[in-house]
Parts: sequence; C-alpha cells; structure tokens
Amino acid sequence: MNNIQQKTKELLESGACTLIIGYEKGTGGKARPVFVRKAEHAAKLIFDESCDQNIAGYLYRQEIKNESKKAIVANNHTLKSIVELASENQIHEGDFMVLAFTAEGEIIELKSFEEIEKHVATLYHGLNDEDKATMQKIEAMTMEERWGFWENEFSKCIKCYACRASCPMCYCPTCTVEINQPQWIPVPSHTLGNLEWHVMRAMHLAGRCITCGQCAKSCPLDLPIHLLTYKVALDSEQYFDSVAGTSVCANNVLATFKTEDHENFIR
Amino acid sequence: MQKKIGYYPGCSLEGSAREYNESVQTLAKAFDVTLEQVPDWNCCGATAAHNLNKVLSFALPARILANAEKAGMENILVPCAACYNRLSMVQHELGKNESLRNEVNAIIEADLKCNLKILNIIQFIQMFISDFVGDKQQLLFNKKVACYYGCLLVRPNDVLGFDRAEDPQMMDEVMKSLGADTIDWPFKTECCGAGLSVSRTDIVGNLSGRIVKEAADRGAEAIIVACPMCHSNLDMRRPAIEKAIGEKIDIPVIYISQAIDMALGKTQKETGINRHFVPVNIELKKKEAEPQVVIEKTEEK
Amino acid sequence: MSAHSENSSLSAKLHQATEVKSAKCYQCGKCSAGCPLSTEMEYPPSVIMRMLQTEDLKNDRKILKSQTIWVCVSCEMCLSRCPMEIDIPKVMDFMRQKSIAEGLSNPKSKNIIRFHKAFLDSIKYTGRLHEISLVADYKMRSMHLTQDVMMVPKMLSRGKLPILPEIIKDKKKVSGFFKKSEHTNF
Amino acid sequence: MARIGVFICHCGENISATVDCEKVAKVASEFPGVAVSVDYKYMCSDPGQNLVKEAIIEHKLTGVVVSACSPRMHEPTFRNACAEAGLNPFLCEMANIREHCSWVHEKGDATTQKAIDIVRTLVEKVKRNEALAPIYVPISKTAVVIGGGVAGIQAALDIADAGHKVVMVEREPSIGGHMSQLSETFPTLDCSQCILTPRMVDVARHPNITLYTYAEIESVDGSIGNFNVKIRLKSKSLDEKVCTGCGACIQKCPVKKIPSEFEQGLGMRTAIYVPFPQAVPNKPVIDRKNCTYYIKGKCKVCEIVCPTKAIRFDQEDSFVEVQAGALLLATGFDVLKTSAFPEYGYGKYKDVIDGLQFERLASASGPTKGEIRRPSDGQIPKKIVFIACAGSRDPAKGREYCSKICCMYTAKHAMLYKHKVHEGTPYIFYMDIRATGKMYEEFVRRAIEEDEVKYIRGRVSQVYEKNGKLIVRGVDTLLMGQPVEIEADMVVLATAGIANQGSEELAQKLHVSYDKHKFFSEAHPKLKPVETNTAGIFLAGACQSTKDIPETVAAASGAAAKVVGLFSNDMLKRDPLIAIVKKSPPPVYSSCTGCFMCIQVCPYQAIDKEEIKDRNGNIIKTISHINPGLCQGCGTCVAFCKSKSIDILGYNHDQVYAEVSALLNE
Amino acid sequence: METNNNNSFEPKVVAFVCNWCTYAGADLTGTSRIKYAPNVKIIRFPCTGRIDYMLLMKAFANGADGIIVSGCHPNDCHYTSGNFHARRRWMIFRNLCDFIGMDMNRVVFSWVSAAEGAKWAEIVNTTVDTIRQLGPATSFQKLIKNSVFEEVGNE
Repeated sequence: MNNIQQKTKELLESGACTLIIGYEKGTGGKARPVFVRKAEHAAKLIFDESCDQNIAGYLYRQEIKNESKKAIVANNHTLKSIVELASENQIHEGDFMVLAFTAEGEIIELKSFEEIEKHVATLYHGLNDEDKATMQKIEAMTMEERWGFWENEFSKCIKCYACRASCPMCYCPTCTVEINQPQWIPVPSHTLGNLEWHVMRAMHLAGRCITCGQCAKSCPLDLPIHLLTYKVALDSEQYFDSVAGTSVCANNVLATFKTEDHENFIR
Repeated sequence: MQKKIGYYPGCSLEGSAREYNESVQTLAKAFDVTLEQVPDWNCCGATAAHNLNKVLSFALPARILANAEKAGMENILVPCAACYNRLSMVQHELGKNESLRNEVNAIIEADLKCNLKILNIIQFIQMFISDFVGDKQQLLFNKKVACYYGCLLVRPNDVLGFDRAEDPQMMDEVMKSLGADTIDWPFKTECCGAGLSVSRTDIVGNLSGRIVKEAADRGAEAIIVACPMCHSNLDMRRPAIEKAIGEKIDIPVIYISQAIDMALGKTQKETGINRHFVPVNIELKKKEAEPQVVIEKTEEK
Repeated sequence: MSAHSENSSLSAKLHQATEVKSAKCYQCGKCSAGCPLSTEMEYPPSVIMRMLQTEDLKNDRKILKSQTIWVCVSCEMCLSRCPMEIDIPKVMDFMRQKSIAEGLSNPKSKNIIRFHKAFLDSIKYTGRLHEISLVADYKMRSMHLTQDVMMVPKMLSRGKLPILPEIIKDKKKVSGFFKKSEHTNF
Repeated sequence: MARIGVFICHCGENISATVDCEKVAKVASEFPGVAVSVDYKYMCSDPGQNLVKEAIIEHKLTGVVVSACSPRMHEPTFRNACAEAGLNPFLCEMANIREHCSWVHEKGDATTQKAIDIVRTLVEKVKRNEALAPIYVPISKTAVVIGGGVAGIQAALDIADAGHKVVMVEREPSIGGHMSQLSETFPTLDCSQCILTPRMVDVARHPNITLYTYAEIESVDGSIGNFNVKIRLKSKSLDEKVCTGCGACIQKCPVKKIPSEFEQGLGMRTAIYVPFPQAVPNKPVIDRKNCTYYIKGKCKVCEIVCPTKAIRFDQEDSFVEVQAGALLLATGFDVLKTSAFPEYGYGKYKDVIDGLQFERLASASGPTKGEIRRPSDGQIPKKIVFIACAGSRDPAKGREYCSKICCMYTAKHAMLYKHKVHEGTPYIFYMDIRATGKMYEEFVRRAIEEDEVKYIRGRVSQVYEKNGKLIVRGVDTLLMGQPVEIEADMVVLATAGIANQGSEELAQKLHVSYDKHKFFSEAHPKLKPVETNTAGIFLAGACQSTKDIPETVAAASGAAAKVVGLFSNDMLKRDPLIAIVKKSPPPVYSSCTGCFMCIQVCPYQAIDKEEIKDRNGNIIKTISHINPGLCQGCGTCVAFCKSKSIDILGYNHDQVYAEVSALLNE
Repeated sequence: METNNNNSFEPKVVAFVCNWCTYAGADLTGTSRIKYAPNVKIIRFPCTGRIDYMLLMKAFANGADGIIVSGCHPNDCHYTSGNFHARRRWMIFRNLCDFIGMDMNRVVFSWVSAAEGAKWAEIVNTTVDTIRQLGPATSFQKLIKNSVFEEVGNE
C-alpha cells in the first residue's frame, strides 16, 4: 500500500486529523486537489510527479479556517507558499500539519514553522531550465521586440482572473481590481488595461512570488504571465538577497531597505 | 583507520630544506598517515612570480591545485609556508573572482573548482597528530623554546584563518603539549628577510639577527619554525646574523615536525637535524609518569 | 566620468588593475611604523601611498625607480595592521611589474631583480626550482661569483644541494605558461 | 455637486508678465464644477482675501483653488481666510503658477496653457478634498529621564525647574555617570566632581524629581503624550528607608577584593558597597554575584553590624509603572577596552591602560590619591606614551568614526601628568589634532609649548614588554615615515568611545532607531538633533554620539526645552494629514488582510494591530491600525499596501489619480 | 497614418515630486528665475514613499510621453526613510517595465534637494530634450486608441 494512503488513513482513524488536503487522480494524467475527511477515502490520495499544483491557498479558505485538525499534503511549491503565507500572517502555527516528502520519497510530518522552514532550506529554489531559457530569450530581445511580444500576449488576455484565483499569495478579500474609486484597472478587457493588471499583479508579488508558475498553468490562454512575477522574484534576489518562501520571519523586500542599496539610474 | 592526505612538498623540501621533508615523512609514518604527492607538481613560483609576473603568479599555483583536484584530493598538506601562502591566496582569489578564474583556466587548460582544503603543517598536526601523541611520546621536550611563526603562515589573516594575527598561539600549544615551556615574545610574526636571502644577505642578517637575539635574550633554548625560508635564514645565515648583531649565538632552529619527531624518540637521521648548520645539541628527558614534576625540575636547574 | 577615464596617473592604473584605492590612505603611518624594512627604503610604505595620492608624474616615476618596491618582501605586516585595510603588498607587486615594464627599475636593486629572474628561469625549463642552477645563474647575472661559496661544501655535505635537477613530466606545459604570460595580462 | 471657486492672482506682474491671467480665469470658469473664477492683482492682499471670503459666502463654495505662488508660501494665509468665511481650511488648495510657471517660462501660449493645466489639476483635486479637523492628543506631564549622567541630570533639573514631574532611572547604584569618574576637565582644568556633585544632590532633593537608581526600563507602551513605562527596581538587598548610610556594613564586609567598576578596575571594593564616596543616593547595595552569603549561604556580617537592621537578603526585584508624556534618553557611552587591540597586547600588559583608567589615576579621590603610578608595580612612570585614535578612525579593528573627545582629553592627560611628574616626559602619537571647541586649540598649544608634551604625528604599530619597559614602535610621518621607538613606562590608549552596553536592547524596547554602531539616531541630522524618529522620545548627550561635557549639557538643555515645550499645552495639536486604514460595512469590515507588512514599512512605528470584535467580544478579524498620534503622514504605507486599504488624508488615492488624469487630459 | 513632425511635437511630461525636497527645489528654480521647458507639470506628494507605481502606469495610460520622479537625496528624507523605500520600489519596477518592453528612457528618476534649483531646471530640460528626440510614446498611444475603441464597442 502506498505510504501516503497508509499515513493519512492512520491520521484520520486515530482522530489526529479530521481533514486531509491532498491530491487525487484527475483526468488527462493530471492530479487535482481533494479534501478527504474519512479514513476509507484515504485510498483516493496520491502523491507523484503529476501533483504539481500549488495548493497552499486552501489553508486560509474561510470555510476550513477554523478546523484545527487538518493536514496538507505538500509538494515543494506548496511548502514554500506555506512559509511565505506564514510570514504574511495569513496562516498560523498549530492550525495545520504538513505532510511532506524527503528527496528519497520518505513521508515526513512537519508541525512547527521552524520544521517547515528547515525542510524548505533543503529544496531547490531556482527556476527550471525551460523557464530560464525563456527568460533569457526575452531578455535578449530588443526593447521593441519585447514590447511586441507582450503586447501580443496581453491582447489575448480575457481578464478571467484565473491567475489571481490560483495564486496562493493573492488572498486579499477585496482585490484592487474591484475598487472603482478610483478605477485602478479598467473593467473591460483590452490590451492597455490587461497590461496594467499584469504589471500590478507582478509588483504585488514582489518578494512574495515563490516561482511555482501556478498562474501560468491556470491560464486558459496559456499566457506566459508567470515570467513577470519571476522577473520580479529574480531581481529581488539579485539586488536584495530576498528569496520568498524561505523564512517565516523575513521582512518583505519592498517593506524594508538598506541605506547602501545600489542602483545606477537615479540622477 | 587508514588516513590519507594529498601532499605538496614544494621545491625547497627537495633541496635546501630536505630535513623538513624527511621529518614530515617520519611524522606521517609514525601516525599512519599516507602522504600522497600531488601528481607531477611544479614550483609555485614563490615571491619571484608575484613580484615580476602576475600571470605566472596565478598560473603556476593554479596548475598545482588543478592537478590535485584532478587526482581527487580533498585535503592537501603544504608544509612550506611560502608555498602554503601562495596556494591559499590563489585559491581564495580565484574562488571569489569568476572572470579571473576563467582566464586562468584558459591558460592552464583546466577547470578549477577551488574547493581544496589546503593545510599548513600546524593544521595538519592538529588534525592528524595532536590527539594521538600521548602514548607514542617517549621523551619530554623539557626546554624553553621560542615559537617563531614568520609572516607567510599567518598573514593575511582573513584568508589563511590562523588563530590570530598578533601573538598567535597554535604552535605554542603544540610545543606545550610536548612538555616545552614557550616564551612570550613580541617577534613571533616579524619578518626574517625571506626571499632576500641571496640577493640582500645584509638585510637578512639584520632582520633575522633581531629575531635570534630577542629569542636568546628571553632565555629560549631553541627556536621552533614552520617555514623553510625562516629556517634557512635563521640557521644557514648565522654568519650574516652574527656580523649584524656583533655577537655569537648558538641557539638551534628546529622545525615543528622535527620537534615532535624528537619527542617520539626518532633518530637524527629520521628527524634530519643532522643536516642543520647550527648543531642541535638538545638532550631531552625521558618521559615519566608525572610530567609536571619533570618540568619543575628543569626549571630549578 | 570622462575626467576619470582619461586619468593616466599611476594611482588610477593601480586602481584599475588591483582595485586598491590610494585615496583611502589617511597617512597614519602605521604601515611604516611596523614595516621591518622601512629603514632600508628611501620611501617607507606610507610615503609611497602619499606619493600616489599626488597623481604627479614626477612622484609616479620616483616610485617606479625606488628601491622600496624591491626591498619589500611582502611580509604583509602593513596590511595586517592597516586601519583602512589597504592592500599595500598588492600595491608593491603592481609597482614592481610596472617598474620592469617601463624599464625604470632601481639600479641598486638590480641584484634582487636578477635573483627573481634567475628563479623564474630555473622553473621555466624544468618546472621546479633547482637551487644550484638558480644560484649559479644568479651569480652569472650579478657577477657575485664568490658570494656564499663558503656555504656550498657545507650544504653539499648535509645533502642540501642535489646536483641534478628534478624535471617534471609536463614541463612543456609549464614553459607554455611563460609564453602565454608574455601576451596576457590581468 | 461641487461648487469650486478659482482665484487667479497676477502677483503684481510676477505672474501676469508671462501668463495671460484673464484667459486662465476665463478658461477655468468653464471647468466642470467651477462656480466662480476671477483674477485679481494681489490675491494675498486684504482686498484679495476678501474677494475669496465673499465668494465663499455668495456662491456657497465647496472648495477653493487659489492660483498664485507656492503653497509653501501662502497656503496657511488662504486656508485661514477660508476658515474665517466658514469653509473648512482643508478644502482650500493652491495652484502654483508662479514659482513653477510664470517665473520659469517665457511669455507665450505654452506658459498660459501650462497655468491652465495646473489650475485644472488642482480643481479636480479640490473636488475630492475632505473637510478635516486637527488631531488633539492629551498629554501626561511627567517625563522619564533614562540615565543619570551629566546629560540626564541637566535635563531632569531643567524640566523639573519648569514645574513638571520627572522620573529618573539609573542603572548603577549611584547617579553621576562618567563625569563623576573624571579628574579635571578640559579646557579649564576645573575639578569634575566639584562641579557635578552639587547637581547630583539637587536631583536627589528636587521635589519634582523621583529618583530610581539600580533600576532599568522593563518595557514601554503607548505613544507621545501617553507612554506607559514599566521600571524594574533591581533588588539592593536593603531597605533604603531604614538605612542611614552610616557605612558600617561596608567597613566590615569580608569580601574586599572585587575590582571596582567606578575605579575602572584599578581599585577594589567590597560586596556591599557604594560606588564612590559622593554617591547619590549614598546608600549601599549588595552585589549578589560576589557576596559570600549569596554564593555560599553563610556570612551575613553586614546584617549583624547594621545598627538600623536595614539589610534585606530576601528582597526581590520590584516594578513601578509611570504614565509619562515624554521620554528622554541620556544613557551615555562606554569606552573600547584595551583588550580590543591585538598589536598592543590584547590587554595583557598591566601598564597599557585606557583613558578612563588614567582619569582615575589622576583623580585626587582615585586609587592612587591622584598620584600617577603604574598599575603593575606602583612606580611613578618616567615616560608615558599616549596613543590617540586607538580604535577610533579604524574600520579594520575598531570604529570608523572619530570619537571627537580623545584629542582634548589626551592633551589634558599629558598636561596633568607633566603637572604631577615634573621630570616625566609625555609623548602623544596622533593623526590629526581636532581641537575645535572654545579655547580648545589654545589648550593644546599650551600643552605643547608650556608643558612640553612631545607630539609625534604617526600611529603606533606595536607595543611589547621587555625588561619591565613597554617598547612602543611608532613612526614620525612628518619626517618621511622615520621609525620611532620609545621605551615607555606606561602606555595610555585613547580608546574609542562606543555605544553603551545594552543600548540596542533599549532602543528596541523604545522603538527608536539606532545606527550601525548602536548609537541612537536623531530624527534629523540638522533640524531635529535632540528628537528621535519616535514622537515624544528625545535624546541627550553621548548616547547619540560621543560628546564632550559642554556639548552634552547643551544637548540636554535642548532636549529638556523640547519636553517643556511639549508639556506647555494640555493637548497636543497635530496636522490631520495622516494615513488611515479604511473601514467598510460588515461583513467585510475592512479590506485590510492583516499581512502587517505596513508595520515593517512605517518609519515611525505608528502602525499596530486592531481587533475587530462582534457584540459578544469575539474577534472577527485583526487588521492594521494607524496611531494618529504617531503617524507623520509620509504615505509610504499607502503606496505599499496591496489591497489599497490604507489611504492618506490630503493626498488620497482618489485625489492623486484625478490629478494625473486632469493634468494630461485637456 | 499620421506622421510625427518632431519639430511640432511637444512632449507631455508629468513630474511626481515630494513636498519637502524637490517641490521646494522647483520653488527655488522659480525664485532664482532659471528658465526651463514648460512641458513638465508637477504633482505634489508628501514623500517619494507615497508615489504609487500605478500612478506612473496611469500617466502613460493617459497619454504622457515622459515621467520624472524626484525626491530627497538619500539620508535627507523628511520622513527619514521614505526615499529609501521608494528607491527599492523603483529598482524592481523599472526592471519589470523594461522587461515588458517599456522605454525606460522616458522615465527619469532623480534626487533634487530644496537647494538644487539649478539641478531641477537641468533635469527638466534634459528630460524634455530626450523625449523630444524619442518622439511621442506611440506604443502606449496605440493601446490607448484601441482601448477607447473597445470600451465604446462594449457599450
């Protein structure tokens, strides 16, 4: 028997947990999130490469926020998001337990934020090769080519806000796009407004994006919008040594400063 | 347990500082440490290279490091303080400067990782010897000695990471553990004149003279060193020293490795002290059950 | 900006090559106070730093022609005590190479330079230093034929002077470094 | 519907020379929402102001734009005029068409058009202005002075003399600080204790001052006007009310060999002790770390000999809480120890001492009764080498800054030595002589010319001991770096002045910022030298940076004046242009998500957390809250807040957004 | 298609400045009667820390050809650290904009103190010159045109 199923079954049977947030087999070889509350349903749970969705966002959902005996099956992205959410005071120590996996596939229980942080420190934090290559490709373009590239991409956006819904860090109950006094982001979908939306989204994720790419995965039009938040994440690291999702007590990169921060463009 | 370490003797240890090499080999053998020479090693370039030719000053040591890395070595022992300094500095500079590393790699046709642990003789002693001396020690080094560290072992402190740049203690600790009484003196890290030995012997006489005289004045019966250049200047250049300070001093100069060998009861041939210019006329006491008593006796004498 | 890039003073070149900034020196003199060789130098280290700061061509030449840069043995006492952590040994290395390159080396220090050159030549062909050849070569260059002859028998008798040089296997590669160094600089 | 009045000023010809004011007024009259638009020669004159006032009443204006000079010039003038006519002053804005337009451009259509654009922008802004009222905060008129050195003493007396209550908190058993340790003071050479001790006594006797010695700040809550300060009174093992200070316990205490802090380790004290004879209060404390009773459980000699039975071995630390309107930090400095100097022997040579130790040697009440004697063997030194900048101006091993006081006290030390040991020779190794105070340079010249102090310009490389002498290896940089070697009997290091122990911890408790050397930071380097960036907390003396006595006292009086100024009103009136967390009706209550990153952003620690509760007191939500007493209105949090839950009055989102669109859309 | 004659092109530039340094600096330019191009119009903020990057986007979306953002020099901020926060924000924002192909030559950041009236004039003039050479911000203007069309179309 698969050890995740065994493990969660034990947790539910013993009453240590009343809810497991994890993955089950979906369609088309993909995994999808599932809530399991009964031991007999533990057999639904899987954990393999197909489980790449970042599901940390469920932890602060109003509906289950007050259930204290919950566990989440966390892939690497989810783990980092948990750390980042903890640093932003959106989830609290003791409200949930994390079931994570070692490099050897061993299942481990992480209860305190300190344990989660330590585990996260062992994970890879960079981009995957494909994204690295795309970033390099875009950065190698001329300014006009870059504008053309993004103008084309943004023109396709339908403002469905799936990117927002799928990102664990987009937790504001009232998003800026819903504010109409003033109307920061125009309601209809057109290239200019879409551009403003995506720039704002990327800036809001400065120092917070853990580069899981969930936004792009969720985009029905396959727009490479994750590259925008990656750009911001990479710059945060390069200039300010700030990597999101690594420390529960870290200050946000734009909420702090150093007098010796160095730029070369201010006259 | 089989203990193995990479070994870079350097040119001096094949020539004028043969006895240093011999004593290190003796020491390693006594403690079952295998010294594996860096394959096909070359000269590190010493002072001459970094004085005259920056490219060589990097390329020569870099080739040594590359050969050691290629041979799969993790640690290398470099007994010569000058070689140790050059190898450590080059690894440090190349490690932090990627573009320079690439340039040097191109010249030496290698791909340096710069991750070797480069050990000087004292670090080697601390790692492989100190903890095991106990039973093996036969004689007590019941003398008052001056530990002389020189420059190249301790400076620059931030790279070499010696215990402290002023008034270091590492060598003193080793000597104390052998039963010696080490003097507190201010010239531990003063310069002996180093590479000016041949070309400006007069200067070497002055500088080394001050060191020898200060040690003698403070009652030292031997000077303990860890550098072939210090040794040759303090030992072989005794005539120049005597000319400079105007008095004859016959205090012997002993490598730290020789000192341990002596305490182990090794023969003159094994320690190599027969090769010194200034004779090492030191009689060590047999180690007894209570070493403290012995030390007190020698002090009464 | 442009004013700096046109600056051809020794100080500017030094900064470019080694990142050592002579302006950092505030002339406390601690280097000169600790330098074991300052009495042998016509300009102790702190004075060299001051001369660099002047960015005066005449002073620049004086530095490159000085004995100071050759008498310095790179013992690094200056650096270890400098409150501003100025890498004076690096300055000296740079000055020596510059001095040779510009043909300004101090006549009284010729022997020191000869020795260094003999040293490097010795490595050039064998990959390792052979002390007898080095000393013999040095004597030929310096014409100090009788210097230290008294030491030779003593050294031989103690086995300190192997007659034949050790030659490394890949000596071609090492001599190749010498060639490359002629047209590389960093 | 907005009814805006626009008033275009000609400023004589200052504006009308390049801007067509009539045209501007005409165009502006057609802007949507503008009820009246007029131009006038001098709008700031009485008739001009009346024009505005009359228009407000006549047209029932909801907002006013005065297009004239910079708001930095006349904004208060016109806002007052509006208030006099019954319009909230914050509904008045100024369009700067003089400094930013008429004075900087040539006459022409472009210039007039720019003036029109500026006016339109401000009209759009003022439509969105809100009526605001100043903020009033009540003030508790008690000041807590932390630190009882000369700075604290001066400040406390100044505030108390002005009629306000002062609570002084001192960590040590006596007030007096470093000044009480000094021998004589430069440049007048008057005795330090003679001028300080009367002031110490004044503090103890002042009816407005409550003194807590052997006490430390436990915690501080609240904000300007209303701090709640909790003070820990460390146990003195003594009932002070009963103790008469007779000193019998000190005489009989068997533990006599504890290095005295006051004597900088050059003298000894007992386990029950007063730091020095003139201590205030002059009642002992028991040093529990060294007392035999506390270590071994036996002794109690002090209890036996005490005629009034004042010893309390089981006394515990106690706490007092003080409501204070202002806090004044005067925690002073410390000096770098000689052990910080490797090349001078890591502190192992007994005769290498620091400047503060020399003060004790030179002090008539010191361990040698004012005779200069070597700590090692009590001999009178024939040669003393003073080393200036030991640790100062030394980024490698000490501090990069200049400690400022060392040049002067070193000259004084050399002088005092010469006065006491006529045949002795003082040498001073220095880098620069910084003697910039009143009569300071003259003082140094006197040391050199009359007292024959040998100044050598250069740093010392090494000090070592040989045959009972200290060999000092230095250099004379004025002689081309000539080496100098002196066989000295004693070496005095003018070690760097550094931030006091525990200053970082205290700064964190008080939320005041500090620099990388742990000195407290002033709110503004030029204009707010005695304020911190936390409103209501002030600074005095060497806790900010090393200072000499006159400067310290001046700063203390300055800080006291600030406190007294604050206390001169019953209520604190503040500009209402501050940030607020927007609230909304249930069930949302506020769009604030409680990420609390704004707390990190705020330079003034003005943001804290607020719990929104239902009728039963259950917490529904925790959101950010901005303390109106602390917020200075910079708006950094506003630009940072992702959910745009924070806004700032006077520069709110709606206003600035409208300005951008209005500026660009004719 | 209309062609832009650079001679008749007058750049529209918005300046976002802080109240305490640059606004006061620009006042000093006025009192010193130093002339500069009238293309730049100022919006006053309490501090550079208050300047929202979305306002910069809005300026371009409303047809600005260029932007100046200016505040107190480091360590001179009236609020001690607003400009330091702003500096970090601009470092990230500027790179992001560059990444999507916006021309960062159109956005000038500067520190202008209350004493630097001449510097303000110089910043304004060089900015206007640069933008005059770059021409109108056509990339944005194209999007503005389309957005108006779409919004109308949606009605």
